[in-house]
Amino acid sequence: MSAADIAGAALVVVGVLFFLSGTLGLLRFPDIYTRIHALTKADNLGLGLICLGSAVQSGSLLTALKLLLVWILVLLAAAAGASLIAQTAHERGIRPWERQE
Amino acid sequence: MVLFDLILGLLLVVLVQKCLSVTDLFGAVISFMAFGLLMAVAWVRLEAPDIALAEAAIGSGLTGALLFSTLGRLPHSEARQPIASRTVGSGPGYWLAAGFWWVSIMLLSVAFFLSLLELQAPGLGGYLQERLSESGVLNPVTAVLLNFRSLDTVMEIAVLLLAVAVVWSLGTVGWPAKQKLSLPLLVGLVRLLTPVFLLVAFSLLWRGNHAPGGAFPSGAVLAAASILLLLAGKTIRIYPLTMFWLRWVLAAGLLVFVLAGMSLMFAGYGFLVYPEQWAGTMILIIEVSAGVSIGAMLMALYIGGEPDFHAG
Amino acid sequence: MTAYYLILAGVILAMAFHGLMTRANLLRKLMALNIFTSAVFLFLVALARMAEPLDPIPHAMVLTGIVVTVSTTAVGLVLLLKLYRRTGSLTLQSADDD
Amino acid sequence: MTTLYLVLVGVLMGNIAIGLIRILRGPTVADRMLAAEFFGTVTVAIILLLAIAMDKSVYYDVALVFALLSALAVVAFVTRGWPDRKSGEQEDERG
Repeated sequence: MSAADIAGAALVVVGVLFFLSGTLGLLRFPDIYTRIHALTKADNLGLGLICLGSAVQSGSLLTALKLLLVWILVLLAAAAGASLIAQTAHERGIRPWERQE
Repeated sequence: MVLFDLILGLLLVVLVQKCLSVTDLFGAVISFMAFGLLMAVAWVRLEAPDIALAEAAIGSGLTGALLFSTLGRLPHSEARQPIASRTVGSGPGYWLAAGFWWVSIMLLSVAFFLSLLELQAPGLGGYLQERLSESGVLNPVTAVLLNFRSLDTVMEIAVLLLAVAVVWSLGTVGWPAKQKLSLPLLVGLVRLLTPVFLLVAFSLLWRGNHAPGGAFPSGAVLAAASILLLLAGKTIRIYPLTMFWLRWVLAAGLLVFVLAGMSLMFAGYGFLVYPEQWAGTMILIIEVSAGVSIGAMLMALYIGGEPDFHAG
Repeated sequence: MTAYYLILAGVILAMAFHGLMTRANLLRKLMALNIFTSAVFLFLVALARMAEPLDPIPHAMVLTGIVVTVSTTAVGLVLLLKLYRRTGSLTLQSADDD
Repeated sequence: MTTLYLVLVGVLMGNIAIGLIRILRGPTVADRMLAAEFFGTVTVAIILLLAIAMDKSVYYDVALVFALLSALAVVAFVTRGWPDRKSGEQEDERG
């Protein structure tokens, strides 16, 4: 087991932790807008770390580039998707959550 | 690994259950799409990368777009209609029949499995490995699809073309016109993604002969790119040439395949029996035309009717 | 392990068949049909993995099957929309059946 | 090492199970779609981890196609699948 393997594994573990926190937000946050907020941050960072971890382990430049492309694509899709969902939700009159005393 | 299999199986079963019984149609469609995603994970687990690629393109993308577009054309009340209560029948006779089917299907699969244990079927993998060098390609699945059992693939493309013919015979739809969307972001996203789609489609096509990929996933990615363009409100401007050329592109896959087969027959080889030195080239030509054609056919199926350029 | 996937395919097949037969809504029936074919594919691919070495022929069969399924689904959806426009309903039951 | 990755894949599958709750509960259509989009991302992650665990680089391409097509479903939903405003979600529309 080389140093690259261990570093890669550590990155992947941290990435999975980010995914967990995103899911927690998806489950616990009160409305669509806060859920989008939690999910987009956690997802993208989590997947980025997993891609980075895989790239470190693969040790091949081509694979690393491919993984970078995967990450950028998911980043684009998730960011644009989240923004589109939020925008349309707002237009359709779903109100943001407010703390009710 | 066992834990992973257990969770995967459980999730699949729960999603099927939800898809078939959750009360609103929208929830059912979302569950169905999630089922497709997890099926792709199952294909990866079962070491079937070719199928995983196809499922990734179809299960998560095209079928979802098809279902959403259908849902969007139904009024909301229909999509929300409680369905669980509206089954075909109920009462003891119904449950007896349902129970009978359940038990018999389960028994059949168990019996089939037990008989397989007896047989210890070796499969044709070894035989295929031996003959792979004759096929002109290096990926065994492509070898089966386009050489050893290419007749099946001709039929598959014919079925797809037939489906387009059936859909067109049911009426015309206006060519989706430019839409007034207040989503400039969408246009930007699509503009950014289209070249990547084309690149991936091309690379899948090219790799088909030595690695998983090939005409079908490539065609699906092409279709996805054009559907994305349509959804973003961008009309693909091919107007003066349109119908004439569109028909030719749709038929190209089948035509090239059949022509290749016939010319081989006249050259004395037999229908789609490639001479060894030509096999690689012929497969490449067939694959490129089939890929483009499949993309066009899937797109035509999505539009859901013969395009009428005057109505759009 | 493969036995597990074979049985899983059996369970999903039975569930999908049940749905196909009992749901009145045609869109639901179409999804059930799709799940049904997925179960059959799962069965074939699990079988292919039992063989030693891995048998790629069922993989090719399943790829063909996926294409046919997509065509069927698309045609089904267009028919469903036609039916809906004509009758205002997504089921095949006539009003006096209910 | 492989065991570690398989455990992590198990954790990610657990994430999907939790996301499923959000899909089933809603309450709005947008929540469900968001959860479905999340499913797509997690699936990409799972396939990447399986690719390392099984030591097969082919699956990176599967992840790539997945990443591309996850955009399509969301765009189809936003432009076509979103139901009408009038009859929309009563549960969450306080207004």
